[in-house]
Parts: sequence; structure tokens; C-alpha cells
Amino acid sequence: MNFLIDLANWDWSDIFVITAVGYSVVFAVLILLIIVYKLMPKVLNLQLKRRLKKEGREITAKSDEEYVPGEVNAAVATALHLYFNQQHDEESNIITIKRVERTYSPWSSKIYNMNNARHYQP
Amino acid sequence: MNFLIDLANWDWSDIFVITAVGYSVVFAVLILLIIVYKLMPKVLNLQLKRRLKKEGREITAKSDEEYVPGEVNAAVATALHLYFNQQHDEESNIITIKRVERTYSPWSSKIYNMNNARHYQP
Amino acid sequence: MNFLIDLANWDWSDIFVITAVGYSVVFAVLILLIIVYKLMPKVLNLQLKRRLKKEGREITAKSDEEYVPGEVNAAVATALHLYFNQQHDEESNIITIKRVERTYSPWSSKIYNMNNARHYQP
Amino acid sequence: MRRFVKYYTALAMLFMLFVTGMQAEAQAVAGESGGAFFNGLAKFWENSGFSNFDIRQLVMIIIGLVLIHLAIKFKYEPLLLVPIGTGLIIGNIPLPVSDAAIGIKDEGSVLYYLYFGVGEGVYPSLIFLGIGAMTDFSSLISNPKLMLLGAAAQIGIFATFIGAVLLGFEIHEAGAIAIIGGADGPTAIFASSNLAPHLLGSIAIAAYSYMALVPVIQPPIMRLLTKKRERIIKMPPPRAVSKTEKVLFPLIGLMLTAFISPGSLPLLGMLFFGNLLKESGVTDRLAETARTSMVDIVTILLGLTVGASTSAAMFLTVGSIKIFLLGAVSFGIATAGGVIFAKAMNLFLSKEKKINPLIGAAGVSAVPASSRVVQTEGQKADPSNHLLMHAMAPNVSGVIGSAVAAGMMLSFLM
Amino acid sequence: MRRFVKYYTALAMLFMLFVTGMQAEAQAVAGESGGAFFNGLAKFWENSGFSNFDIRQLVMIIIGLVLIHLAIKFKYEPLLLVPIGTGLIIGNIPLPVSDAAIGIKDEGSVLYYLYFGVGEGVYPSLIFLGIGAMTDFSSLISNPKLMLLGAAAQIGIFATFIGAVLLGFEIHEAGAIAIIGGADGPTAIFASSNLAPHLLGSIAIAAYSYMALVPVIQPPIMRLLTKKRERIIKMPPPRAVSKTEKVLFPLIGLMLTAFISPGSLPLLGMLFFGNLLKESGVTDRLAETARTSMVDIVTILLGLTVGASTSAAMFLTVGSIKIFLLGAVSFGIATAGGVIFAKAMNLFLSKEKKINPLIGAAGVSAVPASSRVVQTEGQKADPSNHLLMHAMAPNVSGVIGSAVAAGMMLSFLM
Amino acid sequence: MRRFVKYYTALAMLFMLFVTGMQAEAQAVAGESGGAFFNGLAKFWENSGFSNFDIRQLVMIIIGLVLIHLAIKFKYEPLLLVPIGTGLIIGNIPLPVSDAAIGIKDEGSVLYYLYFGVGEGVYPSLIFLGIGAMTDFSSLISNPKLMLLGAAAQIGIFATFIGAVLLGFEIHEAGAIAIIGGADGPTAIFASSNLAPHLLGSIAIAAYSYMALVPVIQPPIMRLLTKKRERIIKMPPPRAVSKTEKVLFPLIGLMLTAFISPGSLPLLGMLFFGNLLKESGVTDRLAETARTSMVDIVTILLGLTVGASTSAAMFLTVGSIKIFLLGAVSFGIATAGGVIFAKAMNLFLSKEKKINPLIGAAGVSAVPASSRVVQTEGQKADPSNHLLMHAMAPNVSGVIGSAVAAGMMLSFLM
Ligand code: NA
Ligand code: NA
Ligand code: NA
Repeated sequence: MNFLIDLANWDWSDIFVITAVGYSVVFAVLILLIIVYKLMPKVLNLQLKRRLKKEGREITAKSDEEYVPGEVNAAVATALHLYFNQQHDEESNIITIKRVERTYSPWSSKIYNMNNARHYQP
Repeated sequence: MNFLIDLANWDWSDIFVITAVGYSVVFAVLILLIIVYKLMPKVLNLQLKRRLKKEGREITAKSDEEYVPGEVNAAVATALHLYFNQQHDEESNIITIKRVERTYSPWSSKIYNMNNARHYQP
Repeated sequence: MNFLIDLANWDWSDIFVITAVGYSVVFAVLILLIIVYKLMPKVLNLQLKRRLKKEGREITAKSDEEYVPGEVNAAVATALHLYFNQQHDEESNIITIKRVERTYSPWSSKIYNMNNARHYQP
Repeated sequence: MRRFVKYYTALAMLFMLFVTGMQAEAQAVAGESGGAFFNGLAKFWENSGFSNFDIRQLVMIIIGLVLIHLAIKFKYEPLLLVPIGTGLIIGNIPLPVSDAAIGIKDEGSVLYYLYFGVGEGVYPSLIFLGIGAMTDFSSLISNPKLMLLGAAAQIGIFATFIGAVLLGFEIHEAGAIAIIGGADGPTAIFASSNLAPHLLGSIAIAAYSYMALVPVIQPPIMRLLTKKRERIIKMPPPRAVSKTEKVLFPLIGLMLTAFISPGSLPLLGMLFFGNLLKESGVTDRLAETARTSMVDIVTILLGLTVGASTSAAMFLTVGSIKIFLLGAVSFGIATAGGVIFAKAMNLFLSKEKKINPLIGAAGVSAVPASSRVVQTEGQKADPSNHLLMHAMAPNVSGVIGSAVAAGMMLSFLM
Repeated sequence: MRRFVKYYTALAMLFMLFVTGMQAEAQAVAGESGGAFFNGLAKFWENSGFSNFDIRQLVMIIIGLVLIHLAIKFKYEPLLLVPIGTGLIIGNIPLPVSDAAIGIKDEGSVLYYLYFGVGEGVYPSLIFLGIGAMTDFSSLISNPKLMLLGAAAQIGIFATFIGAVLLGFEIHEAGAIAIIGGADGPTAIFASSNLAPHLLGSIAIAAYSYMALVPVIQPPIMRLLTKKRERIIKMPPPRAVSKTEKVLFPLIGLMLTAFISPGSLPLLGMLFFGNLLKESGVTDRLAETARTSMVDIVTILLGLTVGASTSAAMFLTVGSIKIFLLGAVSFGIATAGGVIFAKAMNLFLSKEKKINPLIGAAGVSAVPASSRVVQTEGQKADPSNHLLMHAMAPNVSGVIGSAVAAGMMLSFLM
Repeated sequence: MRRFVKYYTALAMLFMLFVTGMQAEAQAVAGESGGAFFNGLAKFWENSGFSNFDIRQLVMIIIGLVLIHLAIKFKYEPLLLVPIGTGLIIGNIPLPVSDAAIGIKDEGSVLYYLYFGVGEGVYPSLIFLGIGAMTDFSSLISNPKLMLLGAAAQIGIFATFIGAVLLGFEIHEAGAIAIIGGADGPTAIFASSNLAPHLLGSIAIAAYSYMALVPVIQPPIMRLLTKKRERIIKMPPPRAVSKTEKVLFPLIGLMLTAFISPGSLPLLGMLFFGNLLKESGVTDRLAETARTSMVDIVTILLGLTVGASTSAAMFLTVGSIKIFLLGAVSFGIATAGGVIFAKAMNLFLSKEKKINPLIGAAGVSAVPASSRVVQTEGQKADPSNHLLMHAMAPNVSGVIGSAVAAGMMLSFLM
């Protein structure tokens, strides 16, 4: 697309065009995404409604799927509290494995590494 | 091996030669493998017999190693039943880890991803 | 660094120079490392002492950090005993996972592989 | 008040840029013929995907979405159809003519480098390494004669070869297309990367599509060719296999296949190597990595780049339609070949050793999809009959058979 | 006695070599002008790091140590600062002039090959694949309008572009430097590998340094631009997001962004592909590998080689100082842009839907550092207010916005 | 009846191909001089492995099987001997002369690309990264003076160098062969890929064979050179090592070794980098990946391609026999060097600080095989004596010493 600007002999208007077009496109892309994602649940819901209508049923309890219920919210708050106060470890996954591993490996921290070192095949 | 056929000026007899030789060799390879794998347990058994003879012992309970006993078979059937009815997960390995992880991570599904997102280092 | 020796017309003195310089440098590097690593805890301790002095405190129980205490040593000995007699597995990590996996997978050894084989996507 | 000032200072700062941009435009308007900004935007639009758009690219993107849909909804070969489908989308986004290397064909682009492993056959080899490290061959070892079924089903490959020549394909192309009849994705990719790189996309997508449709294609053929009396045959349970046999299996297999058909070495050498890592008992950590992270990374890159390399111009052709037709027929022939060969074998077998002919259908190498189809069909006839274990033997020998056949094609045609 | 003999035999053997060496020297001394051994040692010394040493290399090594210190002590972006810091040390060890290829610029050296993935943009793409496979976009899907904040904050990029031109950088260099304002490491590396490879080191280090300093840089700006009354705004909890929406998200995102800004395809195509692997529900093992082993391996190699490629001669320049200044300013502008835009949006929103303007600061794409800063600041105003979830929406859309902006720069300048 | 028809229809379809083939033959027979089918089969046979077979290739394959047997039966270095052994088999399957690129020397073959990492020294570097991420250096940090033993044992390298020159090897070859004396596989491969690529196979196999035989070679030498009174020496337990020391260790080690011996940077830079990832405490996930998936993938590819690149023509030479002889001698000298140096050190140490001279044998860098041999020998003299921890110090410093020596060789000879 370098046709747009003569890169060897640019002037300030080119700089402003790049800036303005560039920033506008960033907004344009994200606004388009917003529109589509806003529409998405409605379209999906429509399909659901149609299907349910065919089956002769009515949609009633729509709202309780739309919003996270109160108790979940409370759990989230608690979790956040724990999260910020406990310095929870980066990857509970790995940590868990390590803990289980320890159970099977009666090594003190220093010896433990020798067990590890067995992997070394120079 | 392109000596075999003049690829630029092939005729139908070449096509049939490729087909016939190709299919024959596929059979030949697999038949050879069958022969060898048929012989293998006999050769291994022979060695075992020789060794046992040297040690002055007799082989008696050969058959119960040759065939999977009944109870194992029953277990297999049960397992297959579970397998086809439970839609067992692709990799119990990974699933297990995830479960253990959950125990250590008191996050609801939505929050949980933030914990995950901590890995992101843009 | 091939300036050092005329590789096309080397003579035996070159061989001995390589040998002597090479071996000396290996020693030099490792002796330097020894010196630095010997100094390291002292420097770190110095910093600690300074900081503690500033805070008006005294260092008392230094020795019990320097040496592994007796009970740890006993544990180590036990661990070594277990280590050499139990043929402990290369990677308890992986083994552990496998064990857990088994719990969730009611397959006999032969069937079990089919579950595994599900991964195959030719 | 203080906040008010800060607020507006910052706000001013934020919009200053726009204002300056507009000024620049205004100046440009004065000096030149049109607004530089709208001019730039227009030129930008001209070069974006929307204006360069070709209806055939839309078709390709829709095909990509359909593959992804099939993978997610029906779990048809998802590990490859999701990456291939996404690749189809990525590869058919219209790109501007530019010096920036973005497309998979532009030398120096990221996709170009990632495609290297496909073009040179490295990914299929590594996938076979992973397959070897995850496959248990014991059902095959315990009943070697079932390997004949894996050989018989390869008739699909050679029938497709003749068919492709009949339909007017060039001889190398025909050789590559033939491998679809083997129902083995990496083998088909490996063969066509060597014999007909320009058809790789069509061949790979045909191969994986039909492999995904195994549960749809095979059952009617199986039922057509067998009688209920045959479908309820129960086979004796396979014998236990010793560790020594399991270790010897890949070593013998490697040497025999490589000696007779050296062209299959890049695939079968890796397959048996992977299996040796698994069975040796002393290299568990290598086998574990080979069948997890390694094969996963390769699968991701293989699927994505195979999809992305399949452009509309190459895929939406009469040739592709022929390839898909040939694929459908060859799958049927392969299935029939396996089942009929099983019935033929029964003519020579004593009553208690009779083979359930359904397992012949597992001779195509779609592992383990075919075996599961056999199990399901077997249970429809007799719910207490479990054929899965028995079907695995022809199924994995089908993998070997396909690779040998591909090696032969390479030997003849290169 | 026997032991005594053995002992001395062996000891003799051990020192024989030295003696022979000394003899050789002695001969050399006689024949030539000096001791060959000490001569050799002296020449060796002349060519070792100590004698080739340049004070600027020492400065670079100290910078490396400082980055490592920051990473370990304050946990600032450790996954990249530890490798980059080590790379800086390795890349600035003075090397002798020799035929042995050791340095990252010597064709054929190990580092040279490992750097390939940086120079060609492969590593950043793969990192985006991993990021996609680990990021949950549901907070964004549930409240799409917050994506505007991620767009607004990209003003940092374009302000930096103008600033860089003003400070005298060549236009391609300015385009590469601009991306620092996006607060996204891999994007900055990808852009500068294409636009200004010679500035890659400075840009990468500036980008990661400021990303590391997010908890230091952002809070004062956030407090300056908001009133307590605004900081205590509580936002309604996000709605639950269905699986279908999560699957459609990456597909739609991929197509839209690629159509409008094809230049961002190598980054965003991979990001959305990774996310599809995560959300499809049928490719868990691929997503798992992509977000663990694959991204880890790439991170190690990226960090190490980016560091090692940053030589003193290229880094210790006035240009780098300008880049760091621009980086600091652009971070501030990006943060301000996000916060102010949030306040502007509130003018149009009903009371119960008002946005807490603090989350605007998360529009820079430092995920999840910015979101955590927002959470912390929010709790300072009202300990019961949890903004983390809400901040994730602008945060991840900031990643998308930065990549689009980078794609635009590539489109314009290549 | 209906079934009967279907059955025969399908059967007909299956054998139709054969019949057509036979017809073609028949025609060919009529028109030309011989049956095209048997003619084709004969030509195929002429080009298969069986007829191209060279007795020396059989010898190589047997050597491969022996290595695999040793690995499985005695667990001798299985992680490398299984891949190398399989590689030997794959590399010595006789290949037809063809345009199809299959062998490791054919440009464009899969093995050719996978071998790249060996030829350019990339794999050994990455293996050192993994080793660094899995090795705990605390026993070395707690008792640094034991590093002298790791230096002393490197006499094996320099003795082998002189020996190789004496046996008539060219000076570069001698430098590469010398590294076998260091008992470190990746180091030996790295050095010979630079100095004598044509000897790489022999050197690698010699190095790993002797490393595998450590439990056989070392004990008699250890017992010969020590008295019972020495073997029962108990050493004080090592002190606890702080986290700060563990973090500083790789940083200091990296800088010191690289400054003095830049040639060792590709190996030791990576080793210390890996160790920093392990000890920093903030990059655990990177260290975890480096020591598992990454190092496993590299190990698989390294072993396989080193084996496959070792052709009969290059391996079955007088040179290889000399290399194996030199290897055996150098291992003995290295072991003796370590033990004798330990005894020499005891002359200067106070009674309670005396070193058990057995741990000198661990100065060869076969980690942790040597340490375990020391532990076993120590317990034979006194079952309550545990030397493993103490032996780890010279053992890991032996790795450093070998890499420094290799770097010196590269510096001198390139
Ligand atoms: Na097949
Ligand atoms: Na950003
Ligand atoms: Na060594």
C-alpha cells in the first residue's frame, strides 16, 4: 500500500494522513466488532425463540441467564479478596503437580535435586 | 527408481505395472511381517524353554498367559460399556489436572480466566 | 584466535602450548569461580550484618543456618536408602499423573491403549 | 475547579491530534484537489479486503466455516478440521498488493516459514513419530494374520490411481490423489508434497473430509456386504503380549518395511521409532513429549498452513471436484476390499477361528474412527459383542499399508 | 607399599603432561625468543573478553543485571525481562575476532539461527497464538461497548508516531517506535522487525520496561484525571456468555479485522486462531499445548535473542534515549486517552449504566497488569468495588487495537 | 440370493484390477520380450534394500541393535542410546538411487532438515539450556573448592588431544576427539560439528558408549588408586544455600566463563541461562518447559539424526577404532586425574575437612552417573557413608570444565 505515500519525499500532511486514517481505522474496526457482538446474542436468541415457538413453548426465564446471579457475584468478590491477599501462585496447575510429586518423593530440598538431576544425560 | 517407467511417455501397461507391483508389495510387506510376528513368540518361547530346561524346570502353566482370563474380559466389556455410554473425555490426564487445579483455585468460571490471563506477558 | 598457531604448519610445540594453555585456563576459570563463590556468602552476610546493625539488632543464631542440622541429615540418609533400594521412578511427576489418570480410566492395560489411540488423527 | 482544568487540559490534548489532522487536510484541500484525509481513507479502502474481494474467496471462507462447524458440532476429526478450516479463512482473506509479506506465498512472511514443514514433508514425519508414541500395537501382535485386512483395504489406493489417470490427471498427480484411498491424512500430505504440491490443499481437505465422514460412509457398505449371521461372529479374546514382543515389534517392522519399500522410510521409520520410545520402558519421558507437546505443536502448524495454502484459484477447480469424487469412491472400495477379504479368509479358517468380517472395514487407516464404527455396528447385531480390540489390528496395519503404498508411489514416480 | 607404587605411578602420569609442556617451552625458549607457554597465554589473554573490553559493553551488562533484578525483586514482567536481561549479558560479552561463529551477528552461530524467528516475525505470531489460547474474552463479549476504550487508548501509538517524526526519526523508524505506545511487547517487536530492525532492541526493551512499570506510571495519571465520585462508580455485573458466542467471537473477530486491516493478520489471525482452539471445546489438547510448552519455548528464545541482539553500539545512542522518552510520554497519553474517553462516554450513558472511568486506563494492552492496577485503584476509593472483570474488556480489546494499528503502520510504510 | 449377488459383485470389483493387470502383462508379453509385471517386480527388487545391500551396513544395523539392547537391558544412557541406535538402523538401510530425497545426506529430505540442528550446533546448546533448568548447583555453591576436582579431571581431554595427534589425526580432528575425554555428550557433538563434522558420528557414539559404561570403567580405577582408609572418609554435610546465592551463581558463572573463554558461550551461556530460569523463582513455567518438552524434543531429534548421519563408510574405519581406543584411555585418565587430585588436596587440608578421594572420580561430567558410582563405591567401604551430595559438586563442575575446554579448542583451532 506504499502507493499512498511517497515514502522518500514525505511531507507533514502525509504524517497527519497516516495518523488520522490509522486512528480512524482502529476505531472503525472496534466499532464494527461492537456492532456485531451486540447483534450476536440477539440473532442467537432469535433462533432460539423460533425453535421454541415451533415446539410450541414460551420463553420465560430469560433474565436469569443474562446476568450472573447474586451468589455467584458474592463468590467472585470472595475470590477476588483471596486473590489479592494471598498472592496466589502463578500456576496452580504446576504447583499442584509439584505437591503431589513431593508426596511421592521423600527428599529434602537439597537431595531432591539429585532426583531431578537424574534426567541429565550429558 | 524412475528408470522403471518413462514418466514422460507412459502408456497404460505402465499404469497396470505400478498398480500390480505396488499392491503386491503392500501385501508382501505385511505378509512378511505376519510371518515374522507369528514366529516371534515361538522363538522367544524356545529361548525360555531352553533356559528353563537348563535350570531343570518344566513349563506347565503356559496357557494362562496366552489368553486373557475371563474376569479381565468381563472388565473389558464393562469398560467398553462405560466408554461408549459416558462420552468419556479425550484425555483423562489433562482433565484430572484441571480438576485438581480447581480445588486449589476458588474462582468461578468467569474469574478463573483472569487467573489464567496472568500468564499473558504482552 | 587462529593467529595463535599456524594450523597448516603446526609443530609439536604448538600441541603442547594448546594443551598447557587450555588446561591452565580450565583451572583458571574454575579457580576464579571458587574465589567468587567463596566470597559471595561473606559479602551477602556483610550486607545482612550492616542492615541488622542499622536496625540496632545483633546476629546470634548464624551457625544453624550454615549447616544442615542433624535431623535433616538423618532424613537425607533415609531418603538415600530408599532411593537406592526402591528403584524410585525417573519422574515421580509423570508417574503421579498417570496414576491419577488410571483412577479415572477403568481400562485394563490392553483396552487402555485404545483410549490412548483416540488421540490419533491420521 | 482544579479538576475541571485538568479534565479539559487532557481532553484538549486528546483531540488536538484530530484537529491538527483536520488542519493538514484543510491545507491539502487548499493546495491540492481533494481532502487528504478522505483521499487517504478512500485509497485505504481500495486496498482493504472489502474492495479486493473475489466471490470465490468468499466461497473458500464459507468452506472453512463449514469444516469448523462439522468439527465442533459432530466432533469429526476436530484436531485437524479446526486448524484447516481456520487456515482456509486466513488464506483467503483478500490481501492488498504490497511489499509487506503477509500471505503464505509471499517469501519472508510468517506463514511462508511455517508452511516449510508441510512443503518439505517434515510435519507428516513428526506426526508419525507422535502416532508411534501413542499407539499400542499389541492387538496386532497377538493376531498378526489380521494384518492381511490392512493390506487388502489398500486396494482403495490403487483403484483411485487408475481412476485418476482415467479422469485425465497427469501421472504424478494421479499418484498423489491415489493416497486419499488410504484414509491417512499425514501420508496423503507427505505424498502430495512430493508428487503434486499444487494439489496438496485439495487432497488434504478431501482426505480429512472423508476421514471425518467415516461413521457416515462405512456402515451402509458394511451392512450391504455382510449377513447378520456373519456380523454376530464372536472372536476369541487376543492373547496377552509380552514386553519383549512389544519391543521387538517396532524394530522388526522398521527394518522389514524400510528394506522392501525405502520410500516409506520417512513415515514408517518415524512411526516405529516413536513406538520404540513408548515400548522400550526406558524412554518414557521422550515418548510422553512426542505424543503430547511435540505432536500438538506440529498438528497446529500443519493444519493451519495446509488450510492457508489452499487458495480459491487452486481449490475451486474441476480438478478438485474430481478429487472429491475419486475420494468418495475410493473410500467405498477400500471398505469393501477389507470386508470382502475378511469373508474370503473365513473360507480357509476353522469354525472357532472365524473372523467377524465387519473388522475388515477397519483396514482403512482412519485410526481409531474405523475401529469405533466396527464396534458400533457389531453391537447393533449383538450388543454383547465387543469388536473394538480386534478391529484395532487391521486398523493400525492399515496405517502401515498406506505408508508402504505411498512409498511405492514415490519410488515409481520420482 | 603396593598402594604407594600405584599412587606415584598415577601421579606421575598426571603431571607428565605438564612436564612435557614445560620441556616444549624450554626448547622454544632456546630456539626462539620467549617461552611458548607464556607467549601463548599472553596471546590468549589479548583475545579474551577482558582485554577486548569496551566500557559500553559493561554498561550494557549492568543494564541486563538491572532488568533481571527488577524482574526478580518486583516481579515486573519476569517471563520476558529475565530472558532479555540474560540476553543483554550474553550479547555484550566481548568476543575475539575469530572464525568461530559465536555472536548473534555471526552467520552460522547458534544465536544467529535462534534469532531468525525474531527477525522474520515468527516468534511474535506464535506468542499471539499462545495468548489467544489462554485469554478468555467473555468480559468483552458481555459488554462490547467497552471496546471503545481499547480503541481510544491507541492514541498513544499515533501521538508517538508524530513525536518520533518531530524528534527527527526517519519515517519507518517513527512507525516502529510508535507501537511502544500500544504497550504490547510482541506487537512492537513484530512491527520493528519489519520497519526498523536496527531499532528492535531499543524498542523491545523500552516497551517491556514501561509495561513493567505500569503499576508505577498509571496510578498518578488515573487519579489526576478522575474525581473520587467517579472512582467509586459500581458497574453492573457482566452477563453470562454462552458457548456459542465464545466460539463465534474469534471467527468474527478474525474475519473483520483481517478484512479491514490485512497487515494485522500475522498477529490477530494467530490470536483468534488460538482463542478458537480454546473455545471450540473439541481441540483442548491443542490449546493446552499452545498456551504452555509452545508459548514457553518461544518466549525463552524470543527474550534471549532480543536481548543478545542489542549491542552496545546500537543501544547506547541518543536515539535510544529519545525512544525511552517517547515511550514514557506515550504511555501517559495512552492512559489519559482511555480514562478521558470513558468520561466522555459517561456523558451519553444513563445513570445505572455509567462506566467507572478508571477502567479506561486498562485500554493500554498490558494484560493483565493494567487490569490489576485498575482493580487496586478502584479498591482504594471503595474497598467493596471490584473492577477487575470490567477492566479486562478494554484490556484485551487494547491488544486488538494495538495490532490493528501496527497493521496500519505496516500497510502505510512498506 | 440378494446377498449372494452383492457378494460376488463386490468380489468381482476387487479382483478386476488384478485381472486387468494380468491382461496388460499378457499384452506386454505378446508385444515385447517379457511379462511386464514380473519385469517390474524384478526391477523393483533390484532397487530395494535387499539387493543393494552392503555387508558393512548390516554391521552398522547390528551396532544399532546392540546400543538399543544396552539401553533397555542395563538402562545405560537410554535417553540417547535408544534414539542413536534407531538412527543407526535408519541411516544404514540401503537406499535406491532415486530422485526421491530420503537419506539424511539428500538435500531436501526430512532427515536432512532435522540434522541441521546437529550440524550447526543448535541442539547441543538447547540441551545445555534444559540441563541448566534441571540442575541444582547448591552442593557446588556450598563447597566451591570441590570444583578443583572438576577441573583436574579435564586432563582426560588434553591427554586425548596429544594421543590423537600421536595416532596421526589431523589437528582439528584431534581437537574434536579430545572432547570425548570430557565425558559430556552434547559438548563433544558441539565441538566436532565445528571442528570435524565427518567424525561426528564416531565421536558421539564413542562418547555416549563410554558414558554408558561409567559404572563399569570407573570402579576398578577408583579402587586401584585409593586405600580403604581413604574410602571411608566421611565429609561434613554441606551448608544450606540461600536463594540469593542460587540466583547469583548462574549470573556470575555466565560472566566469568564467557569473559575468559568466549568459545564456551554457546554451551555455558545456555547452561547458566537455564539455571537462572530455574532459580529466579519468577520464571518457573519457562524452566519447567525448558527441562521437559523442550529438552525432550531436542533429545529425540539429536539422537535420531546423529545416529542416522553415521554411515557405514564413515564409521567402519580404522579411525573409529582409534577413536574408541582413545576414548577408553581418556576416560581412565580423567577418572585417575580426579581421584589423584583429591588425594593431593588432602595433603593441604585439616583432618576434619579431608575429602573422600572417591568423589574425585565424579569430576568427569557424566552427570549423575558418576556421582552414583561414587555413592555405591563409598557404601561398599562403609554402608553408612553417603557421598552422593558431595560428588555432585565435582560432577557439575566437570560439565563446566569440559565446556570451557571445548571452547578453548574451538578458539585455538578455528
Ligand atoms: Na490406510
Ligand atoms: Na495496546
Ligand atoms: Na567433563
